Amino acid sequence: MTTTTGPVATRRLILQGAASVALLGLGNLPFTATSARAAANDKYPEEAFKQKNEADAIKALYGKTAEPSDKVKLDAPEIAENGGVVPVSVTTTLDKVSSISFLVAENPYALAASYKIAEGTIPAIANRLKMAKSTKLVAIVEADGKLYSATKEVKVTVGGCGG
Amino acid sequence: MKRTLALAMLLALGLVATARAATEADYKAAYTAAEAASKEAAGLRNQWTVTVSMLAAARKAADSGDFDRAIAAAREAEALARASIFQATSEKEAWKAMEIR
Amino acid sequence: MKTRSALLLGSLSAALVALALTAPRVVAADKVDPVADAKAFQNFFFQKFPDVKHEDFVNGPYSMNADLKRQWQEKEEFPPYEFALEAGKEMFATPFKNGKTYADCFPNGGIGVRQNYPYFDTKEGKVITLELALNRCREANGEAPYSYVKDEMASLTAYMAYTSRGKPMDIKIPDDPRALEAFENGKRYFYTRRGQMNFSCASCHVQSPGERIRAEILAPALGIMNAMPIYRSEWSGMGTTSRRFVTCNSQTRAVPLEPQADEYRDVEYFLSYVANGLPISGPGARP
Amino acid sequence: MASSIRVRATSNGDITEVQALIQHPMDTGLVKDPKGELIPAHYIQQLKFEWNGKDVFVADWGTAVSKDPYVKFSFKGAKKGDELKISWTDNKGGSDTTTAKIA
Repeated sequence: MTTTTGPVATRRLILQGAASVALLGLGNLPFTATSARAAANDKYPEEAFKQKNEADAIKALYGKTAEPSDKVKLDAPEIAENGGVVPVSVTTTLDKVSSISFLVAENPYALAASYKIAEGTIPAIANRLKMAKSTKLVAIVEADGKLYSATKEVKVTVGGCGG
Repeated sequence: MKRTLALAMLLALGLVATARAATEADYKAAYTAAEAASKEAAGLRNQWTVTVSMLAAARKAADSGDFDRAIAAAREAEALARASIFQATSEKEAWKAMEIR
Repeated sequence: MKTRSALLLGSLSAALVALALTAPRVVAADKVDPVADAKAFQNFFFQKFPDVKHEDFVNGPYSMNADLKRQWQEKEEFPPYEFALEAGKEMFATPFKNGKTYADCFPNGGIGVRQNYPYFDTKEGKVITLELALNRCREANGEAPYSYVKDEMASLTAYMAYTSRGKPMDIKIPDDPRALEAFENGKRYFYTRRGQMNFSCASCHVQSPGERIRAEILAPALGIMNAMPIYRSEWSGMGTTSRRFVTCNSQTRAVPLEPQADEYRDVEYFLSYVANGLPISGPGARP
Repeated sequence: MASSIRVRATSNGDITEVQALIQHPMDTGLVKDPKGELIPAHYIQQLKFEWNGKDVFVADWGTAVSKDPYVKFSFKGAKKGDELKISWTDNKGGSDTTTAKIA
């Protein structure tokens, strides 16, 4: 595998990096503008997804802190069969649920996914997330304006005998 | 006196040259031996990935003129190739020990 | 220097021990008897894992660990190989430039026949795997062959496996000395240690199925071919039998052979034959 | 080209269970390709499920959602034969939409 080391590659890398960041930013500007006209809470929580750790992400997303509650059932494997595809699901008996989010503490960016639950939609979600390494997994449920959470430890390592 | 001095100098220069050339020749010898062993292992269809990468490391070190490292790498490659040849020949019969009967 | 001599010493002593062990039995095992081998192979796993249902062995690691099985069942609701399956179905229906399709190359139009592959071709005197037959069909119809380790071949074999799901593996060994030799060659490859790790397929899949190799649970060798091709989360993509053999080799630091090499086709022949009677479960989803 | 969204919506009684699998690389922007260069971030940011003109379910996704993402939820009120509209947009401005009948 020939890697083009030296100044040329690094310059291209920086340019590429800059381009994609600009794109990200640009891509969102009009997006947020258009969606501003749509229902207010439809806005893509850009800021929250940029936060590195879990506490900042929750604050950016909801602006308040959560308290653990056994009414939030978080289901995830004890040892993930593969860090790239970890089946995670949550159900809750709380009512008037308006939002559910999943945060993977040890990931480069803690917030993984956030869902808006409309009136009449059952507060139970299953999805498949990526986990960089063994981590704390947090599910947040916003019910009737208050935040409730459940956490679970998930072990993640690579497989096989290495080669 | 001057003549002997010149002679001594010439000799010393020759020695140094041969010393440097010797390592390149040593490298070539060590590399060909390693390559022969690796070819034999490949012939037995039992080559190891580490033999191949060690041979490449030897070539790379030689290209950059570091013959000491190149010789060490070539010797390591040969040892690995020999081990894989030994594995192939001993497994010709040894596999039966694991067979489910 | 120290590690190398230790390695030589280690393999020397291992060889001596092995030689001592095989000496008495070498005389007994010269005639190749696939039927007895298959019975012994299946009984080994049935006795080692008495509470695993026989047909469950084809689910590999998931037959060995309940937590992993739950993760798998959740994935099976909408499996990641769904796209490969649909691509395979579409490719199967699209005619080649000369108007023919894969259906013209296979018995029963290629539907529900996967359980008979690989088979031994008495004319050519060698094992023909499903992947080899597919590429031969393409070449016979003027199309370029697919790579054995890439997605197109995996999609085709995924669709053909899907059409055979549940049918018992049904591999035949014709009464032909070359077929018996191919079976024996496959068996020898399966049990031979290779690579600097000095592992054979059996070191992992016979001696320690159900145990962890870092994050993964090792699958039992019985029925391991029944789930091919597999979608592996680790590759986040499809993998044919060839890709699995090649990657297993390089993990034990053995230089892989070319896909569809004799040894690979013969070991697939051996492993499929000894799993006769167990259902086809491909395409499979694996860690 | 076949849609990138596979949906299965089944209703029993008043509850409709929806499962969706979407074909998308979901690149995080942190992974290098074999030549050692960073693969730029390319991931679905928002996925909407609309029934009868109303968004019943909106997913905001980050880079930690798996490749070929999958999601399952259920909601009340719909009945067999109703139509469900599903659409996503990603950070590169890509998008796709499809409709599915509730079985």
